[in-house]
Amino acid sequence: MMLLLLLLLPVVAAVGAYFTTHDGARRTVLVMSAAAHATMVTATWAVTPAPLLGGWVRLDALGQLFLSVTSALFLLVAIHSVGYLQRESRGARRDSEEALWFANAPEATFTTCLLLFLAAMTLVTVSHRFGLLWLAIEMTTLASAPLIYFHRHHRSLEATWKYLLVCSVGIALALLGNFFLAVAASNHGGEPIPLVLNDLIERAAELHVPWLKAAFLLLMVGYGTKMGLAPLHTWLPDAHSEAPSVVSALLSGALLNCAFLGVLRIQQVCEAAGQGAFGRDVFVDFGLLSMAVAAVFIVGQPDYKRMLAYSSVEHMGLLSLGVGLGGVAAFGAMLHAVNHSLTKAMLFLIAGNILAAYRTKSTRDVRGVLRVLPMSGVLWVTGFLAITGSPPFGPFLSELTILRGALDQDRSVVAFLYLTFLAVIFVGMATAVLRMAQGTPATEATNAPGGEPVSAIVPSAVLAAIVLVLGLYIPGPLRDALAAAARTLG
Amino acid sequence: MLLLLGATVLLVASGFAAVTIQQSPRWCNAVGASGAVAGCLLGLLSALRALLGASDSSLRLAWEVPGGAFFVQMDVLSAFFLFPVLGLSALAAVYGSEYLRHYQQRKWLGPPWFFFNLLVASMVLVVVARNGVLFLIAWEVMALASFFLVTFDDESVEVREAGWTYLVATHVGTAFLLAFFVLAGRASGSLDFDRLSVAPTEASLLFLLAVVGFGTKAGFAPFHVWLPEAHPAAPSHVSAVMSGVMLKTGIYGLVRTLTILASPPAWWGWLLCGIGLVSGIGGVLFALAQRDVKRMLAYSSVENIGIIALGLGIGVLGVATGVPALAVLGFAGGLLHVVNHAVVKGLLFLAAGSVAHATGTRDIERLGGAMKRMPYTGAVFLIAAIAICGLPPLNGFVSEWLIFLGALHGSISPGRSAAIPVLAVIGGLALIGGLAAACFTRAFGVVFLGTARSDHVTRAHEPGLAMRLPMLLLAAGCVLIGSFAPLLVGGLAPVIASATGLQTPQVATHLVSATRPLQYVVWSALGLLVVVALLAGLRRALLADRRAEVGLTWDCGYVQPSARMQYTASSFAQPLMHLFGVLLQTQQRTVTPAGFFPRAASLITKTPDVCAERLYQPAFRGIGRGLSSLRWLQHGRVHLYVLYIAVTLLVLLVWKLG
Amino acid sequence: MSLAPFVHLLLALVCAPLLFSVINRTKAMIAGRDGQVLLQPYYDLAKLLKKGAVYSGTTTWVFRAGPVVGLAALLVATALVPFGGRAAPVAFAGDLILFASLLGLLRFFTVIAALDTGSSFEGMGASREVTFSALAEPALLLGLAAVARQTGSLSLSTMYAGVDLDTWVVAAPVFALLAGALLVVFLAENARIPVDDPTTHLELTMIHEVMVLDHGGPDLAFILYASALKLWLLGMLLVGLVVPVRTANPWLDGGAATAGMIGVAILTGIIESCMARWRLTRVPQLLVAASVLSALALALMLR
Amino acid sequence: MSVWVDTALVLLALTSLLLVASSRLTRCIRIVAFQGSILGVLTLLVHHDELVLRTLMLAAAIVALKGAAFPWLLSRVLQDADVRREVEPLVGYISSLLIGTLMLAVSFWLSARLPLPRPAVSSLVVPIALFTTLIGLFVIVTRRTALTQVLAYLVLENGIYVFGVGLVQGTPMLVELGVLLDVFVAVFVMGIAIFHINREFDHIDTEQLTLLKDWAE
Repeated sequence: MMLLLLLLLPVVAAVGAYFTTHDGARRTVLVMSAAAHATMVTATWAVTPAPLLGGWVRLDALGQLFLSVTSALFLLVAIHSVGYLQRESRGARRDSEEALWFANAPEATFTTCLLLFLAAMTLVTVSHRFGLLWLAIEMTTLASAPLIYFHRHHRSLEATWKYLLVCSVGIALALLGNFFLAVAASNHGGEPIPLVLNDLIERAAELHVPWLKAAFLLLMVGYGTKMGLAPLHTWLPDAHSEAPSVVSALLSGALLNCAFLGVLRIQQVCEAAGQGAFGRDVFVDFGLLSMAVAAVFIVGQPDYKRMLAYSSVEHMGLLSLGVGLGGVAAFGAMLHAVNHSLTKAMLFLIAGNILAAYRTKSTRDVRGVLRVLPMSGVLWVTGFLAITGSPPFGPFLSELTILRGALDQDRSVVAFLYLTFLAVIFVGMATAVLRMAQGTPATEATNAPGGEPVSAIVPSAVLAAIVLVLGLYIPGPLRDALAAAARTLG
Repeated sequence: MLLLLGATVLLVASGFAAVTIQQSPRWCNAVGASGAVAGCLLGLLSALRALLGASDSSLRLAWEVPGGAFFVQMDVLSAFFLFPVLGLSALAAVYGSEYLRHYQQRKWLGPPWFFFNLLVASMVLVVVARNGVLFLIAWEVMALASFFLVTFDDESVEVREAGWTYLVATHVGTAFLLAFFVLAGRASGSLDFDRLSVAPTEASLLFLLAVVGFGTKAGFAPFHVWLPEAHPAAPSHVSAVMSGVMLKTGIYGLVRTLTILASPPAWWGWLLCGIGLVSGIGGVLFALAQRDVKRMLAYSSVENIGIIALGLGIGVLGVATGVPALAVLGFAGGLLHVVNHAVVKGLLFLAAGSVAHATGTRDIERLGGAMKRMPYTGAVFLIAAIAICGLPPLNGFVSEWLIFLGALHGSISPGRSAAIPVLAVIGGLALIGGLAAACFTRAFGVVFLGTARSDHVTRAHEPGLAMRLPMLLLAAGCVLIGSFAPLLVGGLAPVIASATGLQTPQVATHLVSATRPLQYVVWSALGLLVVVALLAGLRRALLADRRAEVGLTWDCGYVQPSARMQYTASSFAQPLMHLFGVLLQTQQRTVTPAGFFPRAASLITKTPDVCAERLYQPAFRGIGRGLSSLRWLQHGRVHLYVLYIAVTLLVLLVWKLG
Repeated sequence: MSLAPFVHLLLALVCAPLLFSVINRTKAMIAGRDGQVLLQPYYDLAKLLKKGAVYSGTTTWVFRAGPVVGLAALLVATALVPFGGRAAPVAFAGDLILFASLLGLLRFFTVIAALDTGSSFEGMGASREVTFSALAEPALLLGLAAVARQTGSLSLSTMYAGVDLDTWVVAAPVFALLAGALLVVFLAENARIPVDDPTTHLELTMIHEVMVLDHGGPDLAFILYASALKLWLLGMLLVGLVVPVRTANPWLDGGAATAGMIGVAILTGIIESCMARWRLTRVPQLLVAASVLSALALALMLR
Repeated sequence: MSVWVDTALVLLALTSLLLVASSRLTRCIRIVAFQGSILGVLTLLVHHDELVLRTLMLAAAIVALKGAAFPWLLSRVLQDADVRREVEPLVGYISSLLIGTLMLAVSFWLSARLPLPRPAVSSLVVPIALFTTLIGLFVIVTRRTALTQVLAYLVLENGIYVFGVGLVQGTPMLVELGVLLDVFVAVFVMGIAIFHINREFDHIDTEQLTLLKDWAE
């Protein structure tokens, strides 16, 4: 029942928002529904909701983890976006990069899609039927595409197109993967196993291994595209750099996780079928490759939103590496998924503030953020330190745990590459971020409209606080949830 | 233990308080400084109790982070390192309370105080932490806090670049420490120090990791490149703390590592001696080449870290070859030099700071004659200079003497494996001593003596009491440590025991072989002072009823000597620069006078750090170039992106299923 | 505690200046002149002590402190040096380091006193002084370390007590090398030819002399006396090595040492009269060579 | 019956090859439409034994969507976008054909590597399905206009669908319809996107959609 509510609430709200004409009312709807969603999600920690549709829709540890992160992020982003939408004046506006005029998409559409996006992501986290999972992930694509095209100019359009095409192809492959899985499930006569996670795990022994492997690879590539693993990440920097910062925050913080969840599900089946090692190798390969590619593009990256996007590629690689190493590292990966979502979302929100004040995305033209926007500047530096895994912030612990996982298994080469990539990326980001934060601003580039509105600071500050706390203390329930999630990955 | 934790909390709290009330600079200053001082005093109290009681008090709480446990312990080693850390920090805080006041028009004073107190607190935690995760967190907080202090003046490009260098260096060093702790904790699955278990096959690897990781912080050559950048950039009281004690946390880490990795092979000692020689000689030579006084001091820190490394190296050799005398004397010298360098270098940075702050320049070629304007600062600088050159009767001499004595013990010990490096140490230490004398006569002479080379000095004035008092106290410290050396060295016994793994009584017996001669040293030092007094009296008596005229400096008959005719610092150092040109790679630009009516001739020399120029910058450039050569991957053609997907899929299918 | 050790102390304090005139007489003799009277240095000192003083307006108390501290350092050092094989009044393990450092202290103060005048000549001299002494330091200490290893003890007194004929027979080559090294150190540290020419009158070529240009009266007297003592002490280190007379009879040993001291002075005179000052750029080679000699001696011992 | 199934499958393969070889956009659209209707027929043929309402509905839906709706939508876009009606491939027609045949071989090889756990209605299902999928990918990669890419995406979908229809029994109705719906929405959104692209750039040549990149030639 609760799950049904969780799923329906955003949809209803979306419909409502679409037909609301008054801005204030619409924004209230947005925040209210987000808050309601969040409260319900919190409630699920107290009472585990009953499954729906005969087990197609249920909430397990993994799903609950990702659902909670998504919901919390969405609430904060919603709050932030209220201020954002107020700042985004209607009608024709000047583009910051090229001298062209453009309009924004109608706010109603934006809000509606935002809420539908939430609904789709919720569905992803709770669906245990593979077909349903696929539907949900495809829906996230379709719901988020209009969000990326919020600023109606050709760059965002190009980004949207690439996003659509690349992700659709990936998702299509994932569909093929689902069919392969079905074939694998219809082994030697008898009644084919229904494609529901628990059934598959129970009767994993009966699965037909070659088809299972093929299915795994297809799903890996398919959902991996959505997740942003190199070399399938190509849509990611474009979309993140052109979308409004609130959307980028959601894409990086929530959407990528959902795709990751899709991959984890099939890995769970592989584990159950005794093919865990096969899957883990693929995970490790993708992980290292993603970190390497991210390093290539982060060093000397002239556009700070793209830099953050590539950092997301890096961290998706980290997650996949952690899962691939298994054991302690799997726990680390789960923890890191949480840490990365919170930190990256915060960074994108702050990037939005900086962009609003300086009207440029070039790291070379932004100077002295700490002077022009003190709060944002502090949060910007904090976020940078957190995302690069400096103590005392959460990512440090998770990255340390993943390293322990690597060395526990004597994968010294992996550990070496891992540390090297982290160091290179740190240098790259440090160069850009410090250059932006410190120094004295160039005179003309500092029109902070009304300084720093509260709604633009509070969400990021909250996120920063959470990340800091997670670096010093991991609450018991969370730890149990993480452990449970890691256990399902063997 | 709780007392110490209370001190830490107090430090952090006062830091926060300083930020919250930064609207009024006076109160911000007062709260920050007094909080720092109070915290340091509390901490010193508990350290003192630990050192006198010599009973390890520890505290172990469960901590809900993977691999982490809040496990802190105060043993003699920690207590020993806490003394310089807290003492110098307190004095620096007092100094800073006046020093920072001159920024209050331009800047918020909250952040510097917050980060300063955070820095002190994290150093305390580093020294007492007994769990890998806790240690690493404290370690990195220390690095970050000091980074933000270094970039306090972030308006200037140099400071920003210095900060960048520092941040990158320390972060890379930490990466090595990550590997170190994880490897050490792998067997037992716990990162608590008392459960780190080391397989003999891995010991050497771990040692190398530790040398790089901790050496980067301590400033071992060739990992020292951040040091001459960062220390001049920071405000002077921060430079004093960074150079005086923050580097020493690296030494502490190394010593702690040695206690964890028992039974070192001899080549560890050789390695440490080698590093010590390179750092020592290289450091002092580069110091000799600098024009920026604080940069010069930073390089001199590299030199002294090298001396400490020599001491530790001899000690490790002693442990490895089973010559207790060697081990005891080496560690005694090294550890005592940790304290001495903290006092002396702290004093030097404070003095240099007040000069720079009074004259507005750090370029020694523009200074001169400051003695007349700033007698106190000049006097303490002279004391510090004598001490840091390891000359009697001050503290610097004692520690270098100990290391020398250890080396001599090694040289007369029958074995050969110990003798060879030890003799290298003797020669190297002698050379370092001579060069250091050159370096600091130059610094003191050119800055404080002669006549002013620019009107920077003529405007100079002695700083206020809050800045003068710490300097005087530190100067007193130089004298006191020098005079009570036998007592102190005797007191080191438990510390050395914990560092070498020998038994305390055994250590004590061997220490006697150092303390008894030390008494002679002290007596002769006292005798020296008496003789000085007598001679001074004699001289006064002789000149009592005679004419003492004041004239011009003898100038070979030249009538009007001007300040610009004085010997410059560069020309003073030139012969040595020339001798060691191969190491220094000094770059020179000369415009020689030519023709019958020559234009203004000029000579510009500059000695950038060789490691930075020849090692790191090329490496970084290479990496950058290599990475950017792969950027075509993201060419923007969407259909090729789809091709990536297809190819990946096919490759995987063929590779994994084929 | 017998009075014997103080004999040498007294002897050094009294006879040190004599060495100057010995050297001068030797040079004069070789040059076919009959040089100054033997007591000339004492007359000079007395005269200087009677004089008043002229100070440059540039100088501070550092300038006045220079000679005092320097002389004090040397007086203390005198108490550390054995008389031939005879123990010094103050002897303890590692006193050789104290000895070297006391010389360092003297140098330190001479140099800063010179810099205090702000004269370019004195700066030049100071620069040369620190350069050469930095190179001489390793030679001295390595040499002494070699003696220490040979005799297996760490105090100047016991070390030199151990240098007797038997040891010579065993380690003749080692001691020969060391003697060479110590001789170079002796010449360099005392600003003698071929490193420095005390009798030159051209500031540009001086090292030690130019540093004390501005000192006069009692200060100069202190300085002269200090340099005389320095000559004696370093000479005694050399003598203790090359005159291995170690009998039970103190008078015999003492006599031998004194004779050796005079011999060293004469040798210096001979060197000075048959050599010219080297170009300053070549001096370092000489000093490095000395260090090499010491190191070589050590290598021979480690063999 | 399997004869008819085979014929349908072969027809499918042929249409794919035809698509690769054909130069005019309108023609391409028609081909894809034809392919869609074949798919509908195929659905019937496969489930011939239990010709229940469910199957009929599904087949009808497929024909309606893939055979009618999409082509109509796309030709609408084509009319609005006054682009040249040529495909302008990056790889020539002949070589495309050759590559196509190569892919046919590859897909047969792959299907040989994957022994079916239970016999399918036809041995051709897997190879043809894979082949169609590959062709879809190939066309996306080698054709320039956004329109052709959408068409190719449809072909890709068709291939996958063939696979599903041919092998997978007992897929719940909900899922199948959901899939269809999803594809529909996807194509619809893409159509809109193309419409916007055309309005912004006056062309739908994705070769020129390369402003966002990290590499300056």
